Amino acid sequence: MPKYYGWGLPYNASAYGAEIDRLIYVLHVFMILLFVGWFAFLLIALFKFRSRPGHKAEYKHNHFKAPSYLEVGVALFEAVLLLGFSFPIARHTRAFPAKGEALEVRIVAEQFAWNIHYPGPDGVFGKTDIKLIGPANALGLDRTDPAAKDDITAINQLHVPVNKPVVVHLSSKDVIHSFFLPVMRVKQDIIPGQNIPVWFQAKASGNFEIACAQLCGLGHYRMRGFFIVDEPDKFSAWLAKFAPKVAVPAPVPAPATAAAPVVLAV
Amino acid sequence: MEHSTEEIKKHVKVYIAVFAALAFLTVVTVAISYLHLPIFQAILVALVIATIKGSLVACFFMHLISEKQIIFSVLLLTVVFFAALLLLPVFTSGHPHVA
Amino acid sequence: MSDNLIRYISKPHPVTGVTNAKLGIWCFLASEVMLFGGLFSAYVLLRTGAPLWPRGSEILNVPLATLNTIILITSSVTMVMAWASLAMKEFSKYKRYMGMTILLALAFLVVKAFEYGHKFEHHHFPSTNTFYAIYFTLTGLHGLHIVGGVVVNTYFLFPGSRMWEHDPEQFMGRIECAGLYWHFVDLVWIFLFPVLYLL
Amino acid sequence: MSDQHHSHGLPFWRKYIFSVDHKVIGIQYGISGLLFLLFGFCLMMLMRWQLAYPGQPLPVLGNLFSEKFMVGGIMLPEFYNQLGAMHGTIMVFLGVVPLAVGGFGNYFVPLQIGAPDMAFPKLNMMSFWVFFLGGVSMVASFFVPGGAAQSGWTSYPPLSDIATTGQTVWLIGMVFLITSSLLGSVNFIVTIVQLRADGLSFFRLPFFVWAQFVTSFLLLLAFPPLEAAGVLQLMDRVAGTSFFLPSGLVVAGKALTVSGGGNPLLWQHLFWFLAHPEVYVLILPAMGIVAEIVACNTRKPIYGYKSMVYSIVFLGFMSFIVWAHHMFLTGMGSKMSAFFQITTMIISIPSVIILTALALSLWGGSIRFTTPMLFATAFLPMFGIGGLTGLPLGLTASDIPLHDTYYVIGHFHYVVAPGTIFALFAGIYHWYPKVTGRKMSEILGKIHFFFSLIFINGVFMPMFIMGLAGVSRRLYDPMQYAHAQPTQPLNVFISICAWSLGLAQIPFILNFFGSLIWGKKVDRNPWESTTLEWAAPSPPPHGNFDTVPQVYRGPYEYSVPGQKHDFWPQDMAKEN
Repeated sequence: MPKYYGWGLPYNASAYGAEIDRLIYVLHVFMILLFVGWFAFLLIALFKFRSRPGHKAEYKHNHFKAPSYLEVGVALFEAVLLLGFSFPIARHTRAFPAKGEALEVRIVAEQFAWNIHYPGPDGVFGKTDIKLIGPANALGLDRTDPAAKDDITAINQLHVPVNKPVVVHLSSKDVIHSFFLPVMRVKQDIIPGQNIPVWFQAKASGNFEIACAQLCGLGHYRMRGFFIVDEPDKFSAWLAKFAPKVAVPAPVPAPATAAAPVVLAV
Repeated sequence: MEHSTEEIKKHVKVYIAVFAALAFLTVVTVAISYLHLPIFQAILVALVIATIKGSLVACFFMHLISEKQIIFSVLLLTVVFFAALLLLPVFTSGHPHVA
Repeated sequence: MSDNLIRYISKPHPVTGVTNAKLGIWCFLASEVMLFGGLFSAYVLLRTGAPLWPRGSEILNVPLATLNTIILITSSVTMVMAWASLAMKEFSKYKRYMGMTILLALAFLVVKAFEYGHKFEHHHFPSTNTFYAIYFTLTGLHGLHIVGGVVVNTYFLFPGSRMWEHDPEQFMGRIECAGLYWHFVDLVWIFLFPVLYLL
Repeated sequence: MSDQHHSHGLPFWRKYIFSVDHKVIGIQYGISGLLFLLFGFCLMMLMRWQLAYPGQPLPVLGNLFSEKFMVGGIMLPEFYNQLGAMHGTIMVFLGVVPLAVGGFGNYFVPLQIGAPDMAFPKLNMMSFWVFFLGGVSMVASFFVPGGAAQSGWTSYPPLSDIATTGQTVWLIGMVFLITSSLLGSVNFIVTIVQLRADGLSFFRLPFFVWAQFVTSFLLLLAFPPLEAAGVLQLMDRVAGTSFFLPSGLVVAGKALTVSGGGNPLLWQHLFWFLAHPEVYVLILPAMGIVAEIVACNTRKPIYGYKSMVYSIVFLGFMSFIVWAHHMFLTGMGSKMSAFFQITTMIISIPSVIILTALALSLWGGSIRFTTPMLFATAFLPMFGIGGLTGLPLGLTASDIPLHDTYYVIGHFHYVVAPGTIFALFAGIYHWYPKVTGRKMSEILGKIHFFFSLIFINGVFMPMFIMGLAGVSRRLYDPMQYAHAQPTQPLNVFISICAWSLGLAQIPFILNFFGSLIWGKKVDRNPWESTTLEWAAPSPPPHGNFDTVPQVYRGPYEYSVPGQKHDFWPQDMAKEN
C-alpha cells in the first residue's frame, strides 16, 4: 500500500490529477527560481552598496534593461500558465462524461455528515422531499416513488469503482460545505439551493478520505467521510450488500411539523 | 462660481422647466406601466425614462452640466465600479444550477 | 480653532475650481452610489435567480408612490430655489423655500408610513418573501436618508443659518452641499420608483 | 502663522481626547491599532495551543476562562471558531487599517503635503470615535450569550445567518467600522487634492501620499457594498428575511421557517467586492512607508518613481475587478472564471513593477542599516513570497487542491504579517522621532527585528507544506483527518515559533515606552530626509509648520551632484 499522505501533495489516485500536480510543480519551480535570483540580487545590492566611509550614493540611476525583460518574461510566463495549463485543465475537468458512461452519485451534505445516494440498478434517483427527513431517512427519500425502490443510501461512505468515471451531484441541506477528495484533486464548494456536479475517475484503488474544506460550524473539523475506491467486482458486492430488500414497506410520511428528535446536531 | 442675479434668474427658469419635465415623465412612466408591456420592454422603457429623469436632476439641480473636471473624474470612477458591481455578480452566478 | 488655517473652505481651489466641502460631498455621494449599487446588485441577482417574481404594480400602491415621486421632485425644486434665493441675497425667501423642502420631506415620510402600515395590516412583512424583503430594505434605507436630510436641513433652517450673517459665502456653500445630498436622495427614488413599483 | 496659542487654552479632554488635531487623532488611531494588533495576536496564540496539542488542557491560563470558552482548560470548538473569526476581523479592520491609514495616514499625510491639518478636522474626530465604537462592540461581543461571531471573518451565510447573537454584534460593529472608514477616506481625498502646499504638484508627492490617496479611493468605493451586505445580513438575522437563504433548508433535522428564495453567493460577491480591494488597503500604505524609508536610507532617489505611481494607480483600479478569484470553487461558468483568472494575472504585473523598482533603488545607494531600514528591506522578500504564492491560487486548476488550505493562510499572511506589519514597524521606528522628539533605541530595535524575522518565517513557511498536503484551514482539531496527521509536527513547530514571536515583541514594547523617557533627543530632521514632515518641529505644534511651506522639487532629491549635503529638502529654495 503506498503512503497516501505526507509533507507534499497527497498521493494522486486521479486520472486527471497528474495534470494539476504538474502545474503545481511547474509553478513552484518558477517561483523558487524567480525568488532565488531576485533575492541574490537583493543581497548583493545590500552588501555592495552598504554605507561606509568613502562610499557615496549615486544620484543618477543605472539604466537597467533587465527589469523590463523580467516584466515581459513574467507576463509571458503568466500567459503560458493560463493558456497552456489552467484553461486546458479546466476544459478537461469540466468535460463531463457522457450519460450512461459514468456512475452517478448524489451527495447531500449537512452539519456534519455526507449523505450518499446511489440510484441503484435503474440508474434513476428516487424523489426526495424535505418533509420526509427524519432520523432514519436523512435524505428524505420517498420510498413510494418507483424510482426510489432500488436506491441505495449510505452515510459518510462513498464507494466507487476504479477506472470508471464518477459524476457526483453535490447539494447541501443547511450551510455551505466543500467537498474535498485530497487524493482525487477534487474540491468543490456546495452551495445550498444549488446542485453542482463534479466528476473524477480513480486510477487506483484504496481507502481514502472525504474532507470538508469550508467552515460549516462547530463540527466542521470532524466532518470526515470515507472514500473507498474498489475493484469493480468488490464494488458491486458492496452495492448488493447495501441494496434494500425488494419489498420495502412504504414508510409513513412524517408530517413536517412533527420534527424528529435532533440526532444530527452536535 | 460667481453668480450674478441675472444669471440666477435664468437658472430659476431652467429649474421650473426641469420640474415640469420630471412631473411629465413621472406621469408617462406610470401610464406606460398600465399598458402591461412584456417584461423585457417594460424594464427597458422604465429604465430609459428613469435615466432621463435622473440625468435631468443631476445635470440641472446638481449643476453637473457646469461642474469642474475633478468631480467628473470621481464620478467616472464610480460609474465604472458601479457597473462592475451590478453586472459581474449576475454574469458569474446569475444562472445557478437549480437544485 | 485650526479651521481658519485650512484653505479653500469658502473660496474654491484655484486649480481644481471647487471648495473642500464640495469635493467632499461629491466623494460622499460616490460612496452612496456604491451603497445603493450593492443593494441594486442584490435586487438583480435575486430577481434573475427567482423562478417567480411579482410585478410591483400588482401588489404595491402605485398611486401613493406616484404622489410621493411628485412630492420628492417638488422638494428638489424648492431646495434648489432655496440655494438660488441665497445667491440672489434674499434670505427670507431662502427660509421660506427651505421650510417648504422640509415640510415636503415630512409629507413623503407620512405617505411612506401609510404605505408601510397598510402592508403590515395585510401581514406583508420583510420576511414574507424576497420581493418584500428587498422592497422594505431599499425603501427603508432610502427613508433613513430622507430623515437624515430633514435633520440637516432643519439645522440649516434654524441654528445653522446664523452663519449667513458673518460668512454668507461659506453658508451658500453649505446649502449647495445639503442640496447636492438632497437631490441625490431624490435621484435614488427616481430609480427606486420604477424598479420596485412598476416592474 | 503659528497657531500654538489656541491649543494651549483648551481643556485636557478637548486637547487629548476629543481633539480635532490630526496629530492627536493619528496617535489615537495608532495606539488603538497597536493594542488591537496585540489583542488579535493573543487570540491567535491561544488558537495555536489547540492546534499544536489538540484536546490537551491549556496550562495555567486555561483555568482563567469561563465554562463558556474552556472546560477544564480544554478549549471548546465554539471558542476556537470565535477566536478564528475575531482574529481575522480584529487584525484586518481594527489593527492594520487603523494603524496604517488612520494612524500613519492621519499623522503624516497633512505633514507631507505641507497642510496645517486635514480638510475636515471635526469629521476626522468623528471617524475615530465611530471606529472606537466599532472596536468596543467587537470586543464586547465575546460576552454576549453564545460568545463572539464564529463563522470566520468572511461570515459566509447561511452559517452566519443561523449563528448565535455574536454575529449580530459583529455586523453592527462592522457597520460602525465601515462608516468610520468612509468618513476618513472622504477626508483624505479632499485633503490630498485641495491642501497640497504651493508648488507640490501631484508628481512631486511622496510615494506614501500617493499610496494613501489610492487607498482612500478603495475604501470609498469598495466599502459601501459590504455595508449593503451587512444591512442585508442584519435583516436576515433580525427581520427574518431570506436574502442569503435559499428555499428548502433543513438545519439539524428541522426545516427552517423562512420564506427562502435567497442566494448565499450574493453575500460572497458583496463581501469580496470589498475584501479584495481591502487587501490593497492593507498593502499599499505599507509600500508607501517602505518607499519613504528606502529612499531616505539609500541616500538616493527612488528608481522609477513615475512608473511606481502609475503602477499603484493601476493596481488600485484593477483590485475592483478580480474579486471572484476568491470564489473559484463556487461553481462559476468557465467564461467568468477565465475572466477573473486573466484579471488576476494582470494585477500581478504592477505589483512586480513596484517591488522591482524598490529593489533596484538599492543599487548605487549608500545604504544605512538603521532599524527602520532593516524592517523595510525585509518587507521586500517577504512581500515577494506572499505575492509569488498567490500565483497558484490565482489559477483555477492549481487552486483546486490548495483552496481553503493552509497554503492560503501562508500566502496572505506573508503579505500582511511580515509584509505590511513589518512595514508598519519600519514606519514606527522611522517616524517616532517626529512624533515624540526622541529616537528609539537601535539596539533594542535590532533585537526586535532579527528575532521577529526568524520566528515569523518559522510560523508561515511551514504552512505552505501543510497546504500542499491538503490540510484545511479553520480546523479545530487537525488530527481528525488522516491526511492532516503527517504534518502535525509542523503545527507544533509553528506554535512554538508563534509564541516566540510574541516574546520577540517585548523589546519593542520596552523600546516604544522607554524611549519616551530615555530616548535620545533629536532635532527636526534626524534622518536627514527630504520630505516636508521633517521641516516641521519635532513634535509638530498645532498647525504644524512655522511658516507656510513652499515646495520647489520632487520628494527624493538625495545625493544631488554639486550640493553640499546629500539631501535637498523639498521646501529649500536655494542650494543646500
